[in-house]
Amino acid sequence: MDYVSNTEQERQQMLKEIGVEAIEDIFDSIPDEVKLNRELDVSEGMSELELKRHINKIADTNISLENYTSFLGGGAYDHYVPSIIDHLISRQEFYTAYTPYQAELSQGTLQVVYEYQSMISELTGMDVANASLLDGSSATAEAILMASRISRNKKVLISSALHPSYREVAKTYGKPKNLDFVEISIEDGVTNLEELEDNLDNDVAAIVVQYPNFYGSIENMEKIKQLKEEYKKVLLIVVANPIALGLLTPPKEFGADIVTGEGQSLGNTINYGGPYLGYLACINDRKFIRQIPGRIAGATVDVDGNRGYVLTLQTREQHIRRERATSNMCTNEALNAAISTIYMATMGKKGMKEVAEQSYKKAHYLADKIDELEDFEVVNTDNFFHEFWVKTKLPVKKVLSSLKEEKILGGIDISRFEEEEGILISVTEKRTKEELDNLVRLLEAM
Amino acid sequence: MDYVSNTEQERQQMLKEIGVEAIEDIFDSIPDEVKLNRELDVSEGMSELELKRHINKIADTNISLENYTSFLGGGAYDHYVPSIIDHLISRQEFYTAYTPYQAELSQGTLQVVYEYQSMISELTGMDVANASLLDGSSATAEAILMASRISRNKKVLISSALHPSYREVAKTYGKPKNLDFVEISIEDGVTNLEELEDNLDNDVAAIVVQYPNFYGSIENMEKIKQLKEEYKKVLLIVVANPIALGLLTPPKEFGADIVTGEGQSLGNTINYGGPYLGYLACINDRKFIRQIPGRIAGATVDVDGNRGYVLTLQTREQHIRRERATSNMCTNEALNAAISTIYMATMGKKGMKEVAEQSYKKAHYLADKIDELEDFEVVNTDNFFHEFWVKTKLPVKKVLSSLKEEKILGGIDISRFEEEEGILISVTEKRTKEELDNLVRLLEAM
Amino acid sequence: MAEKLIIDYSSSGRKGYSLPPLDVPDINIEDNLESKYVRKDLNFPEVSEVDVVRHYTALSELNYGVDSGIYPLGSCTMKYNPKRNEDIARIEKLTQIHPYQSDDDVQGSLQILHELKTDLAEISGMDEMTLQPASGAHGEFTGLLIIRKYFEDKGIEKTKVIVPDSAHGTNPASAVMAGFDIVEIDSNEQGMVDLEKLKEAVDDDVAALMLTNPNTLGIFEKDIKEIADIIHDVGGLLYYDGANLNAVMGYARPGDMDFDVLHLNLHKTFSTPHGGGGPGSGTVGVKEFLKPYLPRPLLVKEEDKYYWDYDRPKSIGKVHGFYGNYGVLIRAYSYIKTLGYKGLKKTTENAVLNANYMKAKLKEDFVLPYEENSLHEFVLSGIKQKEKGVSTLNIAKRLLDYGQYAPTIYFPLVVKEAMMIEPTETENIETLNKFIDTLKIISKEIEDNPEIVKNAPHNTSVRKLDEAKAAREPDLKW
Amino acid sequence: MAEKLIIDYSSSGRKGYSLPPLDVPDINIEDNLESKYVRKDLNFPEVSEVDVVRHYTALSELNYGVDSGIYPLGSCTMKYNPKRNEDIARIEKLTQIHPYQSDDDVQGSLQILHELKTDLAEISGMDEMTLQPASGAHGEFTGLLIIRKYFEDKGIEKTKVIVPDSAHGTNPASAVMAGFDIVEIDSNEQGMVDLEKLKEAVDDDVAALMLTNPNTLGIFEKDIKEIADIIHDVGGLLYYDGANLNAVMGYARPGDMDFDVLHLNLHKTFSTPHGGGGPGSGTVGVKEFLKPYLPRPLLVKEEDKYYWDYDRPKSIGKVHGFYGNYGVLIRAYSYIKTLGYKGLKKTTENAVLNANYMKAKLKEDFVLPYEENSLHEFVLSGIKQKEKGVSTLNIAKRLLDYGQYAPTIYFPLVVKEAMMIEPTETENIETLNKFIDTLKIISKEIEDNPEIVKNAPHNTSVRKLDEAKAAREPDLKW
Ligand SMILES: Cc1ncc(COP(=O)(O)O)c(C=O)c1O
Ligand SMILES: Cc1ncc(COP(=O)(O)O)c(C=O)c1O
Repeated sequence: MDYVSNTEQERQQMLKEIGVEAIEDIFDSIPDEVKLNRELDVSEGMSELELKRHINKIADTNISLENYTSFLGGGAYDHYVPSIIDHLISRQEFYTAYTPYQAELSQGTLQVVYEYQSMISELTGMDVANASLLDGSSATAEAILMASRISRNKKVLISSALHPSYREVAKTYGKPKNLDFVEISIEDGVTNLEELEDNLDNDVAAIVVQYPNFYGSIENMEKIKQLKEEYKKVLLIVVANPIALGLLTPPKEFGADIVTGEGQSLGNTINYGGPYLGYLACINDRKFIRQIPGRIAGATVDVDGNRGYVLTLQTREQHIRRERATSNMCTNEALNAAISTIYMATMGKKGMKEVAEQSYKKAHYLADKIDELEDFEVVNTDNFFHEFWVKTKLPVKKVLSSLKEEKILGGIDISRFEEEEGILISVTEKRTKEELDNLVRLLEAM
Repeated sequence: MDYVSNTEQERQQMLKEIGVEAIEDIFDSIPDEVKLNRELDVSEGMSELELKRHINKIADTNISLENYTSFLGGGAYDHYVPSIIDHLISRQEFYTAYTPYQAELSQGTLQVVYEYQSMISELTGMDVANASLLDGSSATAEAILMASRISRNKKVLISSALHPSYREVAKTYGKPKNLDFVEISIEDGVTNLEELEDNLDNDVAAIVVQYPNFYGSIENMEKIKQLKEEYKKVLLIVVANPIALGLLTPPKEFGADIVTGEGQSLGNTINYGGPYLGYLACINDRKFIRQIPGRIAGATVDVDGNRGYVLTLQTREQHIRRERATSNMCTNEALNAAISTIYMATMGKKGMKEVAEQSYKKAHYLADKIDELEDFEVVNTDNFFHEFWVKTKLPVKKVLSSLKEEKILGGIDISRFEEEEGILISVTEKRTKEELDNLVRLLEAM
Repeated sequence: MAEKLIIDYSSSGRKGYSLPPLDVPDINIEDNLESKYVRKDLNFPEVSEVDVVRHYTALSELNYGVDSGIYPLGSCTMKYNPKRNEDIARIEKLTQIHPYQSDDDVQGSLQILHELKTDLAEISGMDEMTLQPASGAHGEFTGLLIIRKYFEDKGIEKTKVIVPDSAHGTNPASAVMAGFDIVEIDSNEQGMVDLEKLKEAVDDDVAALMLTNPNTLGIFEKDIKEIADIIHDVGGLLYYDGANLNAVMGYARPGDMDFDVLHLNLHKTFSTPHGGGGPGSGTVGVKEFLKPYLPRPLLVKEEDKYYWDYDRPKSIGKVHGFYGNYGVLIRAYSYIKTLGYKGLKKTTENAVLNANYMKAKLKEDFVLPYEENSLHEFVLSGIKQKEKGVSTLNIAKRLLDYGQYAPTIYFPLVVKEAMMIEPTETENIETLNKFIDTLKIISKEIEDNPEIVKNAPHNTSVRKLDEAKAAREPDLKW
Repeated sequence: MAEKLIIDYSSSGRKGYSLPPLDVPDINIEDNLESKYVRKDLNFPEVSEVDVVRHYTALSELNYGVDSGIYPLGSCTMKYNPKRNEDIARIEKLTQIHPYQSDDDVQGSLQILHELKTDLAEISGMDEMTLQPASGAHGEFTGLLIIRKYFEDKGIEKTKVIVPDSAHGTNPASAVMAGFDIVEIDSNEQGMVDLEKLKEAVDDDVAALMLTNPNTLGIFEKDIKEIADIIHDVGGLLYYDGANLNAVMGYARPGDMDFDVLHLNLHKTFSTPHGGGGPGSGTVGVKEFLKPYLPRPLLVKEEDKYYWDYDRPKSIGKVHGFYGNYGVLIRAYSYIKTLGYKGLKKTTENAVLNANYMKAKLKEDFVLPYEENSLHEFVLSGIKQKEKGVSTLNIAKRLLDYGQYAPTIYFPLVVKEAMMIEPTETENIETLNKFIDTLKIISKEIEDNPEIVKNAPHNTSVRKLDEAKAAREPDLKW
């Protein structure tokens, strides 16, 4: 099976027009020494029916959230995704389109990006947002690079309560630029602010904290704001879960200069980690806007004075500025941004709040119950959003594997990141009281 | 949860415009004596998430063809449905549209119907087809009523090898018109043509045979044609499986005046029996065309001379002719007809043939193997298309229930129709050799 | 804009499908099958998958759906079709089941169907329902056959069905198919059944009166109890055409109005998509005494087990090859479960509110032939505009130019130049205002520049189509 | 035609979502959370489900997708996106898995990913692949970090990356992000790497040369082996930008051309949809000696078990939070399994055939700056038309008026008034002819009536947009 339309006869006709005898002739420009003189060692093609059977059979060996109750989070959250989203982004006009190079025939995509930027700005409290980056981790890395360019500094104070993978990606990105990452340790599940203070000086490019942080805790943002404000050049980067911002005060109010993070929780399916989308927003300052990585859509008018949308401020970008671009970003996560746009529009003012509040209340209900159990202790009982850190005297691996036998994915074994121990439990609005009580019952019985 | 857009404030504003105080006031025109003075005894509404969980839980108790191998047919066939069909008919412009009353804003639907009529005509060999009827059984009934109106006769010779449910529906429809159904018995899985001949006279409105018939057999169509031609007024109605017509000679060549049947096999999912679609096609004769039930689309031109499509010959229909209409047909099975249109276009000249041939070959492979088994005998070994009648000394119910334990739906227990005994086994191109061999192995071991 | 026919994309040798290779030993079919049964050729398109996708995508763009905007077809209840219902109707465990699987195999589906019919019976006030009829008209036919069979069973001969002049065309057509003669009665000045005329028309031959309530003018027949008595007094039955149930859910039930038989159009009130003309579902409800006559099989629940009961000796027989339009029924179930009793009532309230709001706003510009309280829909007359030489048809076509669908026109027949408007509850005040404003603009155009309306539509993919030519020179296939 | 913003549909109190009621005991959040952390308000739209559906449906109608027609963007490989791949990427057993489930839980998905990377390695001639990069540029960055790390590990200092002037902007941008200095070299008269200039540019500081082959003019760098030798001789490495792999599948492999590192754009060659600008996938392949430096974790198969290997001390580290754009990878897998080795080769053949056919037909009307054999794409110049005062931008906009998308314009930079045309294999001779004819019509319009071209587009939902104003007075949110 292939997707070639032309028939043999049509091919012959075309070859004649071109003036060659056979298709192979056109490939004559490839020297023999690099020509492949065998068939590719790839399997035979399949009909659609065989393909579906083949893949379904493989897929069936997965254990999936369809029939397992999940308490896994750690940057990928199992929130409810309204039906209409997939119906809308399945319109071919959206999902098969390219980057809107011809704005006049791409107003759909462009307006969606503009709406996305508007809602991300509102949610974070910031003034300007871009059209998306590749994921939360790389967006964090890009934000750090951006901060370093703006402040012309290389030292980055990064909270150890920032997602371990985000820290790793940030370092991968920062290394070629000789960024100097200072990891601020954690205490009781939050960043040690004394240590932060000790390391602060005017050589610091940025402070990077997560809100809520990797362990689910809400940092002392007010204190961070105070610290930051003592040093004019230091930027504050807040990596925020946008769902939490339905309930929590926007980072802007705590002095954030750049807010970034993972947009998955806004309507994107869990999908084993991708495609997700990184969002990035900053304050309204020319120095900042000129340094934003990635695409930005803006409103303008056409020759008749009618409103329309275009990609704008492109002189930051690689296709114009090449080696002087703010980033190499080209393809981003436009369809995921469209998903998040439709999600935010559907949930709206009330729904964004309700999702956050329900997640909060259910998580706290569960944490309180678990904290009462003898063998378990919640590290951050009070100050978490919808994810919390449980320590236990029992072997974590055994706890989680017994739960799996009961069709429960009980949380993340924190030791997988080789820094701390315990279980990271995440609760979204999808979890029912019955599921929470069941988990408590099982833990109690261990 | 509901789908009402207006807010309470908007409702108040509207009430003011109307000039009433409360919504209830508008319902004052309903006399108290018939007003419901309690709430409906229907459950509380559900959010989308609850709904999906609720229904999935119920659905999980079904045994489905997803993981059972099915040899069930009997008018509902498990052919392969190409992916693109659902993508295309899921475009809201198709599936949420009404009957194309405003032709100028419904050219999509209308052209699809025109293409459907064209391909149904070609497939059956007939000259004119309508836009669809409710299903195969009611289409057969409508064809019989149509034949009776044309011939002005009441006697209908109906083959007992016509699907039992179709015969029942035909009688339900025929009774108020005092049609006189004479059932012609079967012999070796085909219609007893001597008996047919004996009953033929000039009072007969129509002969009704199925092609292939309920037992899968291909009737002696040539003989039927000869018999029919001896009586000028007698019409021949052929109820045909359109998939079979990819391989079999079109009924027109055997003298059919009306060809009708079930269109499900053309790309419609099995869906527990509906929605399916009845198709109906006839010869190009004014007397016939004037008597066609249901809608018909036709090509015409607009005021600028450009080609376009409309519903036409509407003076046959209920909304114009009311009690003098050819039928009460209003809503038909337009979306299913669209599915079948896309199916026929996708399969095309070669695919229609290949599906039919593969089904034929696989069915014959299986029948030959089963016929070799000691306890089983195929009634119609040679002359069937893709479905055959197996008799067995073993208790049919036990045979089928043991197969079910092996995740096989082994066929239809013919005794459910209270006429004959045995198993009706259907094989489509989807069944693999492995599945066929496995069935044989299991039957052999019984 | 025009899109050619799929056959015109054909190119010999192109393929749009793929099948697994034949895995049983190949045979020469003509060795088995006499060659006269082997088809010689099939002139079908030969196109690629891309061709098919692009062609039908292009055709879809020539259409207008509910997601495109308001669809105010009176009597058609073109409400929003919830996307979640589409998802649910595609759950494989629900769709991948064969109608001849045993009842044990499909208890889940039978539970859904049983809960659905129980809810529908409660909503309409009936005692039992069949899910078999596949459309409203099919439901009417089924209902009338039940009436016929009932009288036959009782040994009573009845030949006539009374139908008001405002009735939908399917009513008389169905009654004729069920073997009855039609007696049409005129409406009174308020657009309702004229009790005097009804009394005159009624005699012992009357098997049934068919009524929709509110009627096709959107007006509730307030004398319904008296009407029922008149019919019942001569031993006749009352048939309810459920096309307008959206006007009364939670407020009144046909069963309580003494209707004996009814059908419900699930593709109207219960939000299942119209699909460009179908599929629908016209489930039929009856009062207890008519239960024996329902089509077979009937879905029965016994001690938490569901099964199809075929042993129904008095049944009219089957009206559908299987059990009805199952996929449509699943969607209706999903809708009712979503709304619950509160949502159903709110639906009706807002359908009625929206219609009355539009009526209040539009009656200045168009003649409102019946001032009566109307519920979920109302009928305007274009006679004033007709005086300027502009017909209701012209107005309808002009609406298309403004990117909005037109109301039902020239129905009911009792209103000249009728425009029958039913907004449904899923429209909001802005979309209503937009439609109202557009009609007002057109009304103004008729004053100032009637030609632009008379020659409409101008902006559609084709302009006004020649229907006479289509009928005179039928071109029904390529 | 214009569609207002979603916020402009907002009406206080409207709701488009539904959630189950809270089933745990309710608490007052402010009892737990200091009030300074509790958000005071959120100015988000308040709209109904119907509003959302209609709004985004309306927006979609202002867009053009591959199913709308030809999309001849050079370098972008806008081929048909098979619908079956969309279905497969939505199988719940594949999508409803969490990235922190144990490897044991997700052996099925890991098998798919492993088979995919094995196939991609075979197609491109590399020894090992990482699936982590989420776009082409991300792949370039990853590849260059690998090169950097390799030299670091070997203790060799290298600072420069050579990039031809015809290279895509991401090439130099990625190299700079990876900490290198850029040396740009001019192409020769045939549009290929100028060997003399290359030799001049090369020295011991050169870490890598980045090349795409065929290059952005669609021309195969026939001296590739010599180029490789020049680079390898100074200890540098060869980087292959895989954006143009559609030109050579089954005919030649970058690995056999002595490239050491490459990325593949699965959203080009392997048919995954572009989504209006993403998501994509830029999987990176390397030769054996670079394997230790690949991002961690690396997918490994051991005795029929698949697992993520994190224990990779020489790795550059992670470049993605999880494992890459899994949903895109699933689609690419589905595509490769569908085509098989024969289909892949046929794909390339027809992509090349289509491009050469168009080139043959269009070179009469437009200047063809490089006569060389080109493969899957070619670049025309609008300089002749420019003399009449009509720019390539004008021509592009005029194409939109004819309902077709425009080619890539003003790229590569080496061609003045460039139009870079890549039809892909999924177009057929009719759609090619239609596009060719349209360009010929426009070419004629430029002779006869250049104004109509200069003022294009005329038929789109908005006309030519003022980009300068957009940049001068940024309006980036509502
Ligand atoms: C009042 C009324 N009765 C009956 C019908 C017939 O219903 P259906 O189209 O489902 O056959 C309709 C549908 O238009 C109607 O409006
Ligand atoms: C030649 C070339 N290289 C690199 C890229 C960058 O790929 P991506 O957009 O996936 O980042 C592109 C895409 O346009 C390209 O055409």
